[in-house]
Amino acid sequence: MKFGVIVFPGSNCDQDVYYVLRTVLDQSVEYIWHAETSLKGYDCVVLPGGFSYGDYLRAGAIARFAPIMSAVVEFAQKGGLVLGICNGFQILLEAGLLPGAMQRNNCLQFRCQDTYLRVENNATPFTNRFRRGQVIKIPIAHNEGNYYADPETLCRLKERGQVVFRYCTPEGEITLKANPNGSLENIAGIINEEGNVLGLMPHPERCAEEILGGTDGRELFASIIDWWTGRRSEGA
Amino acid sequence: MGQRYLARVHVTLKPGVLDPQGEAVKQGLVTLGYEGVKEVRVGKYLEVLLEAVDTEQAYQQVEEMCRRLLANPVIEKYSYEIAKAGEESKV
Amino acid sequence: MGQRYLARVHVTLKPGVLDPQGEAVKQGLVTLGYEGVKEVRVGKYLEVLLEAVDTEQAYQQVEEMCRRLLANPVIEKYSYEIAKAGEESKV
Amino acid sequence: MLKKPWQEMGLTDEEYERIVHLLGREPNYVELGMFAVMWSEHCGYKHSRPVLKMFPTSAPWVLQGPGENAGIIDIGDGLAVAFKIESHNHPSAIEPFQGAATGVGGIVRDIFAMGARPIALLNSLRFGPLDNPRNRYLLSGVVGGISFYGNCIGVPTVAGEVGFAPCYTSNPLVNVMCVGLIEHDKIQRGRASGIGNSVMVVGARTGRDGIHGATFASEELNEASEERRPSVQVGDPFREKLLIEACLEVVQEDLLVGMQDMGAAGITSSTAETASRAGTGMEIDVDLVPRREEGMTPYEVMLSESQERMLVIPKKGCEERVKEIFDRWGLEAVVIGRVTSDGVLRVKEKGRLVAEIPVRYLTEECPVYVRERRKPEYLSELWAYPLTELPEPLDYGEALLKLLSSPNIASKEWVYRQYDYMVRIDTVVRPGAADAAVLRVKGTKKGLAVTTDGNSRYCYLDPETGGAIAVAEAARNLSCTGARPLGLTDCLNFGNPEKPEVAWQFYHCVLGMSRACTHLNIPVVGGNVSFYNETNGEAIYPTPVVGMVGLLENIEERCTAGFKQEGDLVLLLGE
Ligand SMILES: Nc1ncnc2c1ncn2[C@@H]1O[C@H](COP(=O)(O)OP(=O)(O)O)[C@@H](O)[C@H]1O
Repeated sequence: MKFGVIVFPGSNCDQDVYYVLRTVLDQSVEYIWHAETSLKGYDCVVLPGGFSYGDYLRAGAIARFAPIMSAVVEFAQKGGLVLGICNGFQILLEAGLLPGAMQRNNCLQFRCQDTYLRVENNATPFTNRFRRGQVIKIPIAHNEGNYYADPETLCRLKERGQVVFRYCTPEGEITLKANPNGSLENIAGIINEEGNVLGLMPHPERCAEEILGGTDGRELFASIIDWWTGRRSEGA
Repeated sequence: MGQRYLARVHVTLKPGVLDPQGEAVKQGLVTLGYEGVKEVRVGKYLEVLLEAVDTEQAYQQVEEMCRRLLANPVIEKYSYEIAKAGEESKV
Repeated sequence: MGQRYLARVHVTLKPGVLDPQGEAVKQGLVTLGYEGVKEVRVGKYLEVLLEAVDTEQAYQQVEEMCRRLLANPVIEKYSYEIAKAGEESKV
Repeated sequence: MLKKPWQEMGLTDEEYERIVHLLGREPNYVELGMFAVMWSEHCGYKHSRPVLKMFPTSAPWVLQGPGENAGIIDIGDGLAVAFKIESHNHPSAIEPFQGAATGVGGIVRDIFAMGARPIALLNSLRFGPLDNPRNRYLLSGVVGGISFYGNCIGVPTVAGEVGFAPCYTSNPLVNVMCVGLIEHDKIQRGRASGIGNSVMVVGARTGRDGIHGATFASEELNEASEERRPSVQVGDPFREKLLIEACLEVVQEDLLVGMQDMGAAGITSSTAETASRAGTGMEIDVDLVPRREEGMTPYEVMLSESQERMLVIPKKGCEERVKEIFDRWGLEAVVIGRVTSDGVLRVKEKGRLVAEIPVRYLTEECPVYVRERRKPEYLSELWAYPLTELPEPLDYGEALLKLLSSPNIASKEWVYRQYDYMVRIDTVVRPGAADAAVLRVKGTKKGLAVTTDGNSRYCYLDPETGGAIAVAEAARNLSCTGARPLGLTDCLNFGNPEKPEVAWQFYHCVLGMSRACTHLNIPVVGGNVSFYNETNGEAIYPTPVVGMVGLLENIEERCTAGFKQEGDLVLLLGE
């Protein structure tokens, strides 16, 4: 399986995702420059965290028009796996590949901390290694992670199991206190209707090794690999 | 080519969308002693200086820019005025 | 108490002060094909709804608010218009 | 009485005489401006140089001592660490958010100017008490600015300290340290060697930012400083991020003979310093410098402190490749002149010579002052204080709670949770987990421990002992994580050095630090001096801040603070 990590001007977690995929998970992975126009040969594309175009105007607003984004849209429409982490999630929202919008954290400050997440949907290519309802620990680091969607959109998201992660207490309760940024219904990550595009604010690449204090993030990447391998053997 | 125009664009949150920043500014003002302040909403104000063949094209382009980039239609609305550069009445 | 007023405040960077955000938006617009865009400056737009005994007090308070909190006088300048709430001409 | 032009620029009458004597003529306005910034304390260290000589600066593992953009120490395996600390106190007092942000930008450029990849940021902050709203505003602005800039460029802010005392009310301190990682054979130097080589500016365009920022940093603050406010610059971390990547790519391809950041005094200092280190001269044409604003004079171009710019001297024939790389990152790279053999810095505009100064005059001929030193009066009184007569607390529990609730001691989480301390996925010991942060070095078993420390109350009470304590505390913080301290960078924040009492404090602090360094065998490889931290004649406490880097040969042997398990034995070491 082959991964691609898109490098936008201002991406700053591109090397981290690359390291985890290559060194920790021993996968084939390449950087994809934002000015490229094709994703031929890739099986999963990651939009990494960072501050693409400085997050100026709105996070992700300018990056969504990078030449590579047309290819990402097409890739997603054809069923390719797309993972947007933090700024990558924001770009996917701006590009319309996922519904809703991001606002500034309600504390109006950047927040860097560990968060607990409840896995609400494990029937996705990105979460099949988790149990439904499992509580995992993945850190966040962002200024604009306050997810918003209008009531109808929210309703649809819930009906179709598109809410994949919610911020929770270590015990798995969804409380106001466990919500680090004011996000609607503690939403931390969502998937598209077709189930091949995931966006989440927490950084799984930051907890993929024991030495960094946890490996829950590794399981997310491992899920993708398992899913891919499984699909391939089914097809074979 | 063409004429220079100055577009003044206002991007504000849609009614009903929470505005944490506006809320914080309001709190700040009340704390400073301005108890008469009832509500504050914070938006963006952009000045775009552009060249266009005529007024019509300028309007059309600015409308497009707002829709495509300057505002996020999920949470924001926009409005603008356009004047020939140099002729705009200074606020 | 008093009357309700709506103040619309524009806070913009002083001329000569670097505006990285405006620069990035300009580049973004040019990349989108709006080659006529010559310059973009990004500022803030605030709507402050306040109660005051009369127009004069409203003006005086808004002037003060701008100076003390809404604008950072080191790098920004401000301007405002005030109208009786409900009477302001909608942009 | 009207001030003379050189006085306006911060030069004394004697210094002006010296310039006339050196040049053998009166300097023109551009030249005068260039002298003023180069001979400011900020660039010229005219009040501190002789004292700084006391620091021990060598050890077998030192690859680069003081004098370059940053010091470098060897950590084995062909790897080295570049680090430096710098102050941005005065700009932050005027505009805390942008002042602190551009402080981060400046120190990061110092690190990648050496060719090193910035891997960590630290900061040491001082404010007045938090019951004053202005101090709260300064604190939140400074922390916000560091968060804004550091997070955006993707360099984790992994450690630091925050302290509060009344003396910092009008003089907050913002000291920022950056640590970078580099392979030995990639180390760059700020040298303009190779006669005929091109000289390029890369990065942001030049605007009218911060003209006279360097002299501004070397003055006391007073009401009139408010008027100088436009000299505060705005940072563009997005551009800095691109600049880091482009510069490191150019280094990887081995295209340069020299590189230097443009900090204080912009083009003037970067051209003069690179030429001075190589013993060459330079000819530059201000018309070629990309501008952000129209109608800038040669004076403004030469003195502008616009951020996110670097000076690079490519190898012959590599100009086009350098341009290509910068272009790919969306940045400009423009040839503005060339290296010459005669040791003179020549500045041209429209073919006309607008400045012509032997480089040496700007750098080496900067006057050095050894001021009178006098022990401050307050000390005899304090030293005579009968400590034994202090009453015992009535309730120790209450006293403990009171201590813990002091902002000086209380948790600093509200600061560091605004910093991205995890990006680059190397932060193995995070802020809050120990008194030093530990970073792994990918691809090795090694770890780096980093810390900043200083205690100005001790230095106020006894500068020499206080200085020694700062060094010892930093070393202890490192060794508690399991690291061996390898090198030190310092930021010396003091009042007006022209006052004998301040000169005395300064001398004794440095003496104490030097003794501790010698004793512990920790070389000083770089640092920064910030004088004139005074408002209306009131100086801050003497505040030397120590930044230290240590090495863990095996990161698995690291240790964090805090009890691990019930039943574990607790021992007290030391006296
Ligand atoms: N300005 C700061 N930036 C980043 N981290 C900080 C800052 N201030 C304090 N910290 C972190 O908070 C923790 C506690 O700091 P502090 O209370 O100063 O401890 P100590 O005085 O015992 O060294 C340390 O991990 C330190 O690195």
